Amino acid sequence: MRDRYGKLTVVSQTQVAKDSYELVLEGSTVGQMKEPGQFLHVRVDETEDLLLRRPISIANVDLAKQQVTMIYRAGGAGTKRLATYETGKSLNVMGPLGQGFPVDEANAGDVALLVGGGIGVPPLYYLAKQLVAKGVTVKSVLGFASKQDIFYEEAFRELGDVYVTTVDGSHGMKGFVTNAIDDKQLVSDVLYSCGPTPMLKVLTERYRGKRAFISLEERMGCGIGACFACVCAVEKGEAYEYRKICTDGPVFPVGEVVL
Amino acid sequence: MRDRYGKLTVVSQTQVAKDSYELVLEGSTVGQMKEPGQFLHVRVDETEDLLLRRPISIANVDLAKQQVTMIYRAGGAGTKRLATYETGKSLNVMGPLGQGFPVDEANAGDVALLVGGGIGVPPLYYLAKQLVAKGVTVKSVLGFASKQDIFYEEAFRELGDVYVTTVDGSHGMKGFVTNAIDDKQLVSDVLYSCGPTPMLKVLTERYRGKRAFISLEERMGCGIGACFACVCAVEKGEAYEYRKICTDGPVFPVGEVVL
Amino acid sequence: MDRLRVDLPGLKMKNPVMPASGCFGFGKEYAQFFNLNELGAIAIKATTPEPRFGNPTPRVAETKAGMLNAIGLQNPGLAGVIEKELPRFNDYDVPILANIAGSTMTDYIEVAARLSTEKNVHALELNISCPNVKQGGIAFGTVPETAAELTREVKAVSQVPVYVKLSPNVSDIVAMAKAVEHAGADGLSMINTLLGMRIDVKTRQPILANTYGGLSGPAIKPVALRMIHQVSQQVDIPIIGMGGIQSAQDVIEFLLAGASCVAVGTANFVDPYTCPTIIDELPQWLDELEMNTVTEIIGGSWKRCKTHSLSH
Amino acid sequence: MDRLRVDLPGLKMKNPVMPASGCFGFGKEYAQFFNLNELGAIAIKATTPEPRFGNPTPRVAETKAGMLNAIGLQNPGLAGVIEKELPRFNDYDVPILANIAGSTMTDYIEVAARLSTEKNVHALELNISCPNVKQGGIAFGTVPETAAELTREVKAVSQVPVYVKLSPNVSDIVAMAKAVEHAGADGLSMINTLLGMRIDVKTRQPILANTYGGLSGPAIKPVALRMIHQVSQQVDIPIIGMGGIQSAQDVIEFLLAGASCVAVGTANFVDPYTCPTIIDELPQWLDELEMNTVTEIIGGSWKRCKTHSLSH
Ligand SMILES: Cc1cc2nc3c(=O)[nH]c(=O)nc-3n(C[C@H](O)[C@H](O)[C@H](O)COP(=O)(O)OP(=O)(O)OC[C@H]3O[C@@H](n4cnc5c(N)ncnc54)[C@H](O)[C@@H]3O)c2cc1C
Ligand SMILES: Cc1cc2nc3c(=O)[nH]c(=O)nc-3n(C[C@H](O)[C@H](O)[C@H](O)COP(=O)(O)OP(=O)(O)OC[C@H]3O[C@@H](n4cnc5c(N)ncnc54)[C@H](O)[C@@H]3O)c2cc1C
Ligand SMILES: Cc1cc2nc3c(=O)[nH]c(=O)nc-3n(C[C@H](O)[C@H](O)[C@H](O)COP(=O)(O)O)c2cc1C
Ligand SMILES: Cc1cc2nc3c(=O)[nH]c(=O)nc-3n(C[C@H](O)[C@H](O)[C@H](O)COP(=O)(O)O)c2cc1C
Ligand code: FES
Ligand code: FES
Repeated sequence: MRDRYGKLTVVSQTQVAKDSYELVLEGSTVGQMKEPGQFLHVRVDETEDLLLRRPISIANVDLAKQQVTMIYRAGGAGTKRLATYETGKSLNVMGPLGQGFPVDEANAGDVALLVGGGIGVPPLYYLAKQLVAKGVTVKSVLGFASKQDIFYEEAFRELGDVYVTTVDGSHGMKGFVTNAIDDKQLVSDVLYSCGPTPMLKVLTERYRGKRAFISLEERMGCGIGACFACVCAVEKGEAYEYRKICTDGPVFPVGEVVL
Repeated sequence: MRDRYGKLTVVSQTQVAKDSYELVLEGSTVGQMKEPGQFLHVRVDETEDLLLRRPISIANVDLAKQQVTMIYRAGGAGTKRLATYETGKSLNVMGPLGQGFPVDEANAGDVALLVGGGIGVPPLYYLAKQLVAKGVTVKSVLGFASKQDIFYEEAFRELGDVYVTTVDGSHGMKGFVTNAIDDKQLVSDVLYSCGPTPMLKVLTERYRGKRAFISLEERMGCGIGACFACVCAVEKGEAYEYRKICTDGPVFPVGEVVL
Repeated sequence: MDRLRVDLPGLKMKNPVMPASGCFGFGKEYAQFFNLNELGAIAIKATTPEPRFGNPTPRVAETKAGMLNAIGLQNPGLAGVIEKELPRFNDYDVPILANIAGSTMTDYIEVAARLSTEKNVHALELNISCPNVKQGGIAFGTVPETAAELTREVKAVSQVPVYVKLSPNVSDIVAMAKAVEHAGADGLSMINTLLGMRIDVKTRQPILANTYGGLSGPAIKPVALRMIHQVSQQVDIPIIGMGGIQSAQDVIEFLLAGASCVAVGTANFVDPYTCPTIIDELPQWLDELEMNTVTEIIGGSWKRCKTHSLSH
Repeated sequence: MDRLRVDLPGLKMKNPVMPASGCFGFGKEYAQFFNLNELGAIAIKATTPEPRFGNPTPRVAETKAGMLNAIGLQNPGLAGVIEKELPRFNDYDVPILANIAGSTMTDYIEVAARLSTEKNVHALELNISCPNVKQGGIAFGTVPETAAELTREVKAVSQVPVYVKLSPNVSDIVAMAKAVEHAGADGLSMINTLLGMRIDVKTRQPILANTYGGLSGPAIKPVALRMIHQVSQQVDIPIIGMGGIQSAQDVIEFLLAGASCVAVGTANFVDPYTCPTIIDELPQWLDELEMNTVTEIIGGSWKRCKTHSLSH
């Protein structure tokens, strides 16, 4: 893990939607960031004011430039602090951590459906790039609350069909991602998803037993499996069986763990 | 007090000695900073990491430019934080606070002896300027630990005779300020002093009953007289009699309070 | 601004925010910054029968997100407070909560009897929990029976409602709260400071001359919230909540935990405008929470259904 | 590096720094970052007789300069620890302090009897103070007589020295410490977490699924120092000090307060290299303090004269 811990330098910080920022960082640990769906555990504050690290997904990587992109919503105290980091500042980052989306599960020629909700959209971008690179057809369904929350629509469109939904109908289709899947009758060989738990629950019911993978969120302490903050129960396991989202996840096959 | 509270902007931050910095700030509250020996209560951290304000003396003021200078030693966590403030940043400052050195007590033609020890030297500079402006002859005795700790020697020299002492003899006379006073047989009509308590104790014994004024230090909470953190006892007063260093001081006539 | 109003025994508050005892002197210092009438109430510094000098200095030390204090109840004494401090409030229209302390039960009774007859005193706050006073204080604060007895004695002589300020340095805060409620307390103030210390690694000695001091500020907020949450579900008297409050959002958290109003201590030192700023921001918070009045929020983290008025 | 050595019952430590129980799992995660042999000792996660799932999530929340946790003693159970976790330490030369917990006295005795016979267990740490376990734990932790009885029973079956981990959520920490010392404890660990809570103002509900959780991190350091300062002057057994330690300077403060060695908890999450960094920096601190060995510092804030070895 020594090669997954260190300082990264801020290359750019760009607001990409209301309260949402794209942060590009550069440094040697980026060399390890090959798997989409993994996350970084970010120290947002060098003092003890905000003590805990924040888990943020890898949204994109440029291995040649040793640059990684995160997209995050500045909602609470820590992400708001993160939004103040300017070009040139250095940021203490642990990662890549966890098990990402299994790119292997999609074969060249397969259709992969990527379903993202809000701030669950970012990790799907790096995934889409890798899938397209190996000849998988990517269709993306991206759900946001409102027009002002949308980011990366064009970026995804360069990689395949994109269906955007907004809860208030201010852009794209009005409704939820599942409405778009139904409406457009989107069929696929494999599903990858990240987003709010209610969305993942619906997808779990629909895709149970299929090739389908979801990425979960939970509040974390250590981020590396030592503190047991982030566990979830195993579906149909013994009462004490569990998975750690930080090390066994955040991506799990649909149906493996209890949502 | 509304006119003594607000944001000041950093004009410059300059290292003037080992661990010592000169910080120039600009803003409208500087208009109130007319009395030498008063202090500013500085919020060194906008977060809650370092909660308490730091009291720092006014070292110089340019009323025309609305600029105030502080000189401080970056010793602990807060002053080290302060040393990271760069030009253009704004700093939350309360002040001027407290009762400064009584310039009135020296008349044109008088000789005023200014005795400063270490980080007690800064407030004497603004005092020296005001005294010289009204025709008082200023002699300054400035004591430091070592050569590398000395600052503002030349600045004082422009205002009158200067005698520097260092404990290790690396510059000026070896020894303490009192050694210089004895050696040079410095006589004066009025004494003003600021520095470590042992030094002030010796001066108190020597100048008791004379026109002599000393500036005290104590850990503070509120800085405005509300919390009773900074009290000292009154010499020969009732057991419960006290003075607050933040509002009744920091400057007191020699012999008024117990050191 | 009736949305912010909170009516508590003796304290008809325009809004739920008061400065905490010991952190606001007797008001005159902060009156230089803003009009004290903006406040919901004012808790003034502890009064003891005789003038007290308090502890030797240093009396404060900084800790992460907090501070320690060991002032030692310095105050001008009962006569001094009545003659010099209380008359200042003649010009204001803001309820005063007079904090009282002492070394013996007789001390408390003496101060309570006299101070509660003052027209500028609307309620008493029994400081049974000051961790910085060597004798007295601490014992009252950690033994339910003694606290109850003190409450009963003070209630017997007081002309105004009595709030008991609880110490957090106890194994069972609910037992303490119930004991003083049973003894007739009209309300509770919680929490006082946690007992702590710092050591100067250079001198190798405690930073505070008193060795130990009371920990206050954001560091103790989670402990305060927990205790208020526990106690408010078990008593029928209102709670003045405090411990690390810095912002309007903190106030909401305390009200949700079960406090009926709040006191702001340490934050005044960081920003003298903390109280008025919070008061200004509260209506906006009510809007965001889709609440009409402050009283609807009280206990919202544990109440089943919204209550429309404060029953106690 | 003999300057850093500390010899405590069962724990021959190369240096006075160990990770705290529950904050380091069973070591394997941090072994990815540095060689565990660098540590003075390792306190492993609490073991209960049966595997436990623990509390529902969210299990952690952030507070100013601190965090709350309500893990709920999740662990693989006695058999799991013995079969899967302990053998990993075969490859290391570092003493293991095995934290044990349970809901009943029988639980503790069962785990103590069995775990203390394992070659990779050098001492036991009785967690009588976990604030997150609804039944059991807390009662042991706040009543001196019960804590003493538990200590006695565990001592009777344990093959290795027994440290009792005290809860800070008590009125009289000295009484607790003396009770367990009298009952035969070989050492004390202090402090465990303070019971606290946070409320999410948007959902109006407690952030932790368990409502309350244990407060750890820099916020609690002053409380830990105070308790260690009080207790170390009153007992003759060594104290493993913990609560908010982040740096070598913090370690010095704890040793001066009276701890014989320290444990680092929450700081591991902030910086996984906290322990080795502190260990690296300690010799420099000894130089600055003009001290030869770590043991000279112990209790330095209250001892009259320098002691050259640890008498207890
Ligand atoms: C594996 C993983 C990947 C994530 N990827 C992204 C991403 O790419 N972009 C993005 O915007 N967000 C992402 N999140 C959510 C992100 O971690 C939270 O939004 C963030 O931690 C909130 O911090 P804050 O400072 O805004 O809030 P605060 O309320 O100040 O946070 C307080 C504490 O709670 C934790 N916390 C609060 N909300 C969440 C949450 N929803 N999930 C986990 N921890 C939380 C914080 O980490 C912190 O420890 C991801 C979460 C996980 C677990
Ligand atoms: C009226 C007055 C004027 C002062 N003027 C100057 C000046 O011009 N230049 C200068 O360098 N210093 C001055 N000092 C001392 C200065 O306040 C302290 O050096 C500074 O507060 C230390 O803060 P820190 O962050 O370095 O230390 P920390 O140890 O992090 O401070 C922790 C807490 O202790 C307080 N504290 C620590 N040491 C002192 C001290 N010696 N005096 C008062 N409070 C202390 C801090 O204010 C803070 O609240 C003055 C003090 C007073 C009372
Ligand atoms: C400097 C200082 C002095 C205090 N003096 C008193 C006092 O005289 N009486 C009292 O009941 N509480 C006193 N307190 C406790 C506060 O009223 C309050 O309960 C505590 O500080 C927690 O609130 P805070 O975190 O907002 O400061 C004092 C606190 C501080 C910081
Ligand atoms: C996530 C977490 C889990 C913990 N689990 C245990 C435990 O299983 N047994 C125990 O005795 N203490 C446990 N503790 C308490 C720590 O060992 C330590 O006493 C406390 O956190 C104070 O130290 P710190 O401030 O350095 O974290 C836990 C603490 C945390 C933060
Ligand atoms: S965050 Fe610590 S185990 Fe997952
Ligand atoms: S610092 Fe508060 S009274 Fe002086």
